[in-house]
Amino acid sequence: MAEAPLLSVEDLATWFDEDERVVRAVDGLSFEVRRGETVGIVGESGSGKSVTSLSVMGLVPRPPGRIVAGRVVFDGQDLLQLGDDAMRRIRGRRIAMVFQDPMTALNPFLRISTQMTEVTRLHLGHSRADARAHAIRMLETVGIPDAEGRIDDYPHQFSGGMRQRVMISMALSCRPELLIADEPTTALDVTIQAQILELVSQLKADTGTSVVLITHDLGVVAGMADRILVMYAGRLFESAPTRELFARPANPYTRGLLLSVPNPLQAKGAELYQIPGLPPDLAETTAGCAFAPRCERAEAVCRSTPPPLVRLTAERESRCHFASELFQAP
Amino acid sequence: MLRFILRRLFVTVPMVLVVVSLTWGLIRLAPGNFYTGEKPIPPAIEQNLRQRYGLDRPWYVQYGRMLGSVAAGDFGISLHYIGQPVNGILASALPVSALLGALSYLLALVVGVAAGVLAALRQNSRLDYASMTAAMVGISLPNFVLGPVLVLVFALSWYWLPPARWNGFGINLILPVVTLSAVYMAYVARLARSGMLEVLRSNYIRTARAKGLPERTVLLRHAVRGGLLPVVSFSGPALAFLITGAVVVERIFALPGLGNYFINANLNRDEPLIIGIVAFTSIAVLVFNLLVDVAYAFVDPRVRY
Amino acid sequence: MSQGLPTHPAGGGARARDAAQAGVLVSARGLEVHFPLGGGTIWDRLTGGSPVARVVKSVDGVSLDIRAGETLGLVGESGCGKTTLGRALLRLVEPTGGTVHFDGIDVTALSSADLRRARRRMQMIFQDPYASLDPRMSVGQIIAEPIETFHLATGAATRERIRELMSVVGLSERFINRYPHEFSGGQQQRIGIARALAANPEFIVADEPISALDVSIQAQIINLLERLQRERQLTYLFISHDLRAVRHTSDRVAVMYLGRIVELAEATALYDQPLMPYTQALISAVPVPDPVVEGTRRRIVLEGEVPSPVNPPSGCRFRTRCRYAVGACAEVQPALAEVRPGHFVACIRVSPEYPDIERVPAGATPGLPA
Amino acid sequence: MSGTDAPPPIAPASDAPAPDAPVAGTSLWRDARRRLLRNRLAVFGLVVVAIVLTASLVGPAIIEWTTGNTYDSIPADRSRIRALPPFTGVDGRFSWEHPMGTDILGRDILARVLLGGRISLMVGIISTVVSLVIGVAYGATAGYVGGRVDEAMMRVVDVLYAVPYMMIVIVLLALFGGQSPLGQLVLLFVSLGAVSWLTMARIVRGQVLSLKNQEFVLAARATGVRATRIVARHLVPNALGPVVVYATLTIPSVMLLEAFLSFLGLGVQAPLASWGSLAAEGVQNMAVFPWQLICPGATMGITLFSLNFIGDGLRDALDPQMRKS
Amino acid sequence: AGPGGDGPYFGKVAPPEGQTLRYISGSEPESLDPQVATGQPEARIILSLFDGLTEYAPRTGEPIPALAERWDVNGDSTEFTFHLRTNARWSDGTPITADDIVYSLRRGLSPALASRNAYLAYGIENAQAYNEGAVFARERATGAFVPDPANPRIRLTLPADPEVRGEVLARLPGLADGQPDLDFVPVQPEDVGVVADDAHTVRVRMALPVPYFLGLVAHQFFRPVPRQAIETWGERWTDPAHIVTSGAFLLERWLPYNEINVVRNPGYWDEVRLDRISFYTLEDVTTMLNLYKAGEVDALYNHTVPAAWVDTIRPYKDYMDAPEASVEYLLFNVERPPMDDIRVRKAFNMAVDKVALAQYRRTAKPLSGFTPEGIFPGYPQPTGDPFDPDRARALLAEAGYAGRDGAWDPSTFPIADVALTYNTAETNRQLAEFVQAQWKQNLGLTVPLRNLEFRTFLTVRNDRDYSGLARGGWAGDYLDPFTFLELFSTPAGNNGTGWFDPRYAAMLDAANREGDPAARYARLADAEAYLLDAQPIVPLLTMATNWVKKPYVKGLFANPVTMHAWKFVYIEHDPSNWDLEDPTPR
Ligand SMILES: Nc1ncnc2c1ncn2[C@@H]1O[C@H](COP(=O)(O)OP(=O)(O)OP(=O)(O)O)[C@@H](O)[C@H]1O
Ligand SMILES: Nc1ncnc2c1ncn2[C@@H]1O[C@H](COP(=O)(O)OP(=O)(O)OP(=O)(O)O)[C@@H](O)[C@H]1O
Ligand SMILES: [Mg+2]
Ligand SMILES: [Mg+2]
Repeated sequence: MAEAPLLSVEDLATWFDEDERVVRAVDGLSFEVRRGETVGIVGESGSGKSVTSLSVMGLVPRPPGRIVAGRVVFDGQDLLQLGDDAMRRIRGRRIAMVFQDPMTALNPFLRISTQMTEVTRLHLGHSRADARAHAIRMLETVGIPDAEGRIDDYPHQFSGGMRQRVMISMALSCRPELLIADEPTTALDVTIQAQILELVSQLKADTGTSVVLITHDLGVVAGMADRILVMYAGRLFESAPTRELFARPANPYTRGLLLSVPNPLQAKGAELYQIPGLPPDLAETTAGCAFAPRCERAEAVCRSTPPPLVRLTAERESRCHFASELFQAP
Repeated sequence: MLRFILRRLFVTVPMVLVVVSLTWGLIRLAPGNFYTGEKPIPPAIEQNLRQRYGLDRPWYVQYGRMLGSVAAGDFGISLHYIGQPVNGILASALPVSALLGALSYLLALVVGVAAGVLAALRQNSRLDYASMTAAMVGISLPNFVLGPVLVLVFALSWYWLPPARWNGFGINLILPVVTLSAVYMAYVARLARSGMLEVLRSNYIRTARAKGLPERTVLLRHAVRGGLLPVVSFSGPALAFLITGAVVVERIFALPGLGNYFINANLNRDEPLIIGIVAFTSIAVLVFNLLVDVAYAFVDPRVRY
Repeated sequence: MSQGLPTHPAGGGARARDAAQAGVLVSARGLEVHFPLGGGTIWDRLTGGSPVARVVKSVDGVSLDIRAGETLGLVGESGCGKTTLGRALLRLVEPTGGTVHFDGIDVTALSSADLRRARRRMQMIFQDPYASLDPRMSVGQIIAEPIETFHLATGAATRERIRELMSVVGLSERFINRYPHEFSGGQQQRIGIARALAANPEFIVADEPISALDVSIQAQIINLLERLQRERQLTYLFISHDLRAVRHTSDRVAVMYLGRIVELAEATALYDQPLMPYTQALISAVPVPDPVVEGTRRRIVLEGEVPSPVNPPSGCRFRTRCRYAVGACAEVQPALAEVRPGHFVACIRVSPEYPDIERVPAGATPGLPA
Repeated sequence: MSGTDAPPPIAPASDAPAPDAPVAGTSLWRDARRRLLRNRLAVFGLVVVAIVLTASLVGPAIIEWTTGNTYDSIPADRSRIRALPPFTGVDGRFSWEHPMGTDILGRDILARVLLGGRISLMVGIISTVVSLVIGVAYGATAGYVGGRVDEAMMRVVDVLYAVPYMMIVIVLLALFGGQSPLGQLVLLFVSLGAVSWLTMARIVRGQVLSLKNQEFVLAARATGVRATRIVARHLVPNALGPVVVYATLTIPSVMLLEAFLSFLGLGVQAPLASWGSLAAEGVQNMAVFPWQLICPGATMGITLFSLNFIGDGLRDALDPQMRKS
Repeated sequence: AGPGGDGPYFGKVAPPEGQTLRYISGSEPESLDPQVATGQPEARIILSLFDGLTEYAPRTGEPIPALAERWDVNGDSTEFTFHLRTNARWSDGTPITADDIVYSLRRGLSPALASRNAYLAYGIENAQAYNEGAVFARERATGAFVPDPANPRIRLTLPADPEVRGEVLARLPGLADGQPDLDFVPVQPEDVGVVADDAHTVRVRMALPVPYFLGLVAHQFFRPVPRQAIETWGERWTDPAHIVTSGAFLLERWLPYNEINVVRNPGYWDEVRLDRISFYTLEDVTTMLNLYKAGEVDALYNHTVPAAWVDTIRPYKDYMDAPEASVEYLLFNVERPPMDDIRVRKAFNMAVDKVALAQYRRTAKPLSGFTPEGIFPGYPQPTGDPFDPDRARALLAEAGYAGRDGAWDPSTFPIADVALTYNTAETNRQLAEFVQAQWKQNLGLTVPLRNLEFRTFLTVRNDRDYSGLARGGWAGDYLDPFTFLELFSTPAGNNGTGWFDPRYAAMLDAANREGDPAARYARLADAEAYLLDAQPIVPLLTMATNWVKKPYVKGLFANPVTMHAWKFVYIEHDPSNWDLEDPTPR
């Protein structure tokens, strides 16, 4: 705990205004990312993972979105208090982001070269030629064959895997201190996914960048993350070092998630474990635990009182009335 | 691409022939003749006229001659403007229409795009509402009303601008160009706004912002191309119409453009002139649409023909 | 034709199933689907634009039997032709070659009217549940559509049937007037399933029914599909690239690569002992939600990109990314051969002339531990 | 809920998960109506159009009953055959008799504008319907069938665009221009519909082309739905948004086209008038009797403005995805 | 007075620099070939470029000497001798001689040119025959031409087509049997009755007496054209680069639908005061007035001030108003019931208050005869029936449209069988609306109106394809009542009403043979009265010239033909002279 964390999100709340309601996409979220660390954020669709990362980047679309509370402290500075210009100097330079969908995240109208070089020319002051050379080098690093020949292609001439690699190389081209990768492999198939993940860990090893890896695939974080945050309904439900989380989930939701992954050793036809019910509507505020309606462990208290975030060990927290109990149980 | 262009140009040929033939048939069916006048002319003179212009020949001879003239690109001599070659008339009217149309289009583009983009950037702001209301008014206000109102104000009350007439490139063009482009300005503004809104919401704009690019770069380099694609596709029909269909404005401002000729040619049953203008406009329409498609392919690298 | 009864496209159930084909419901032979990429016209040849017409060989000579009542899993990389194959079996894309027999009837030869009637017996569940639902139709209308199309019920009976189907797939009938976008992905997929079931089909192509869904919902859909199969003796072609899910649902599994089937076996055999190098890589690449295994296991990371189906490599199509490739792989087009009973592989290195490729130790499936 | 940045108060505890409220609507159209009525601008537009419509239906009768003026009554008194400004009597003093003034023949402009409204609205609506029916059917067929059929059908549209419309109307009039008012009216709608569907067909075709490759269309085919039904139930409803907006844009151009057609002898016959012809006449005399332009022009402008609001509202309303909450 | 101020002038008053006139001449001219162009817009420009034997007097439109210094007319108006001035030259320097006159008339009448105005010269001996491609009959035996039985002074002409000719011959007494002995000789240009007696004397022989011929020769059709240019350039001889002219001005520039510039001809024999005229060719009346008000043009052509504007403009000194040789009337289709009944026709005529109509039109005078009122001094113009609604109703009742009480009952009238057809134009529409209102007020009948595009309308009217009434208007070709009365002198069909009475034609013929002008006028008036009594028309209005000019434009008058001899026009730069009487002679 000696070193101050690179990023610390405190009590973040990001809401979206819809017609007559407010969607609380992120609601009181706190976490830290240390230098050189990889933090995985998991949680089902709509749990607020992407909004969290957008909040950190200052890219929440507004309207309808607005950050109503909290602090995002990056290297000692509260990003939420920063002016537009100051924020712009951090974005892309010190914090870079890789977006969920490589098919749409690149501008289809501009050449790869244009999109790659504009970052370094802006942040590193590269000349046109330097920027181009740098971009080619970066593309080679991420394993684009014949980078020099293909840099002037348009995104649609690249396959999904290649586009995602372009995104990654673009994000890394200014050697950011923090890389936020929002579901970098969801749109790709397994063999390509394996390539990309390999690439990220390699780059991380080379540059010492901290990584926030957002996904809903538990398998992906298992091999990549040092620590995992589990989100549900805009809140942190559990946080633990990777191995511990898989070995001993201390939250019913985490348990459900882990269990519902098909087990290849099970005989065909054996019913899979399924979390009953549906994800919550974030515009409806419940008095108790957001997961209570779907939770097998739920009791009356869960429906009436919001569960506290229970600190279990120095490294572990869980938001559940029965966190300690679950933690003790095998 | 080249193949596409050539094929499209190739289709023009049969199309123009069909259009021209239909038009020719219609002119035959229409009552009256180019020489019909308030006082009926004596039959002998009518006979002389018919002979002189070959109207006494069998229809297929006349039709063949017309097709031949179209194929040769020489539309013959006007019947109403006695002795004047249609090609000469086209050559004199076309620059006027082209200049008028091009300027109007340019104005519509510049103002419309600016208004639309600004409105999109400041969605739901007062600027947005104001420009979109203006656009609605522009769409609801016919140009035969707008033109005279502008004249009344700028030419007859304040004596700032000449009320009408062609004088080459100059201040005479200001009022007609504004009148002609008003509706297009309005359309372009609406298209630009919705296109930009869509693009500004897209993921790649978010990426651009995530790179820390200044807002101006995001807008001008990343957003404008995609956001203005609807404007590009609108340009084909718009340009074609601006150049060939500006009749009302040409009349109000007494401009010697193609539209004026066309209306009168119809009323005068001036067959060679009608055929000439129709052939020309149908080619123009096809070519403009083609140009727009090509432009589209230039803006959007994904488009392949 | 009486309503509500299953009808056979060729005019009743009189046509006995061919004894030799006993148990085979769908059978494809040499199925090909090539999509033209434009070009190849006279003009092209004149200008030398491209010497031959360019086509995407999405499915290129696939022969396959699906037994009545089984689930055949179909896996493979994105773009290898799984969807196209599934659609070609239902003749939703016109095959450019080969035949498909459904219950003894040559589907590829049916007239369009007969084909429409035959569709009652074979239905499809789509990859993207949202895109496959008409955004301007309510759930009730969507589910009613096949019922009305095949006159399976009228008036109040239709409504009754819709309610029943909705409850079968676990949708509250209160939702009957809602529009697709008001549902979560899992619910949308249930609507798609209800629609497929509405016609009382015998065969369903489930095209990645879970890929677009959330982990917690995937399990629900898999359970639903399995339950329906048990209750209604359905036959599935289960397409997915999620090998874990396929392992769970399928009796047999076919692996596709670039338009061809490269391996086909009982699920257990395939996962335990993948023979084809590609299958091995695929299985090894599946991330495991277990940091211990993930930390230690040997993952076969393939080099390079999937080649384009427009210009597939000669010989074995996988050879460009295969670490066992030898010279002969570029020349011979490996046929699907029965290497072990019920285990078919298209790879010359697995066949007897060549030494066996590195064998995966039995019992230690690299990618899919418990 | 409060619009401030402060978090709203947490709702009281409730054990049961929020029940899904059953939805009342059952069809796209019924839903659309409900949604349309929630759109303030569209409702404003509807109200204005309703007022204008009612006024043009009953207004002329009321005017005749109260003042004796009709749209074609030229005063018998020679001194009254002249243009009076709004609210002015012959003596030049304030008078209620002609709220919009008179034209040069001494006719009441209000009565003429209201009667013109009947014609213009009818022309606008009927020919828009014609263009919708033909344009949508044609465009949808071309787009869905595709290939050579599409190519050919679209070339037909191109040809019709290019053939001089004026000649077509002149010939139509010559061939069928009987004198029966009903026949004239039919001919008018045929002539207006004949052009207005062209652009509509293009728009619909474009929409259908992009829609027909969507999965839900494939899904319908997989279900075994007939092509006609796919077009009617799946493609057309999904193309409605742009169609509706374009249709509202068609109305002004059709009204103006009608004014042009009356120049050729088609359209309403004097002394009847339409907004288009009234405005065209007003323009000529704008410098001397501005009210002759302003009154019909403003009525027409406000109506078209409102129609645009309705159009935009309808587009949103016809899209279930726009529905919030 | 400043722009838009309340001075005595309308709009901006700023004389152009120097002697330049900017004049709006109407539609784009069809042609600048005097013999081919038919309309007034063309005529106005042609008048500046080509001199006639006579010219229109600036104030009255009467013929004054031009190329012809003087002329002689024989007693019965069958021979006109013109004595040409010797100092007139073409713009290329060649003198204008009698041969040019002869050439031009022959050209104008040649079938190949197919001039639509050729009929104007039909009074000249053999002119019509030549124009129609007819033949003379010559006795083979004697070589003598067969004279016209109706007019033995001239030769008989027959149609060229043998079949038609046979029919005509069969009807001619005394010739039917002699046919085999006849040769048929085509009429040659030389046969046309125009002879050059010497280089400067032209004699024109008429087939019949044509007392109005002098008024006619100022018409553009009779203005000589340059043989040298026409033979070199053919159809394109009127291009600015090729054209050779004879008038006070030279063609400088021709920008279609925009303007035509003419500049002073330095070689012209007479004094010319303007340096240049810009004829602006445009059609939209509002645009013209806008240009005028903004001071961009100096004068407009006739009928350019719409009724609505008249009250506003009339108080200004710009307004030019005078009766014009032009009438508006309605035609009955007398072939279709109920208009085949003269009582019905008379009733419809009597039920229109033409005074009120003229008052609303503001620029016109009520018309009760058919020839324009106040144009022909000394013409004893007859008047038709006066406005009398009671009598009109009685007539209708008499015609059988009566209720049980014997009084007029509108419901018995077959109103569905009548309509008032007119060609689209703002003024026509208002006129139709007004007349309709009159019938409604006075007869209780609402006659439907029907407007048609110009050429469709003309076809419908000429083919008598209408029921009830159609609009008509006629501007005289020359200043003589005959140009109006002649309209109904041709056999059924051509005049649009279907009414034709040989007696009427004979009356006109007889009038024209009358040597004494006063007696001739009296006979013409008798014919007119006869026409009015038959009531194939409803006379409505005598038109007024109705245009505007700036005060600094002098020498431009509201003459009854609205034809201006441009050489008299000039710009007065001294404002103090603006309001003074125009010093231009005659
Ligand atoms: N622009 C927006 N407007 C309104 N609501 C939004 C917007 N963006 C996100 N939300 C809402 O915020 C909530 C959280 O969304 P978020 O995208 O963060 O989820 P996620 O965890 O990233 O899910 P996924 O795994 O599907 O990407 C969702 O309920 C979503 O509806
Ligand atoms: N209509 C079409 N026209 C042209 N090419 C097509 C068409 N449909 C599919 N393809 C091509 O055929 C190949 C196989 O596509 P298919 O959709 O069958 O793959 P898939 O295995 O289902 O992929 P995914 O896992 O992404 O769904 C791809 O290269 C695709 O681009
Ligand atoms: Mg996300
Ligand atoms: Mg697929």
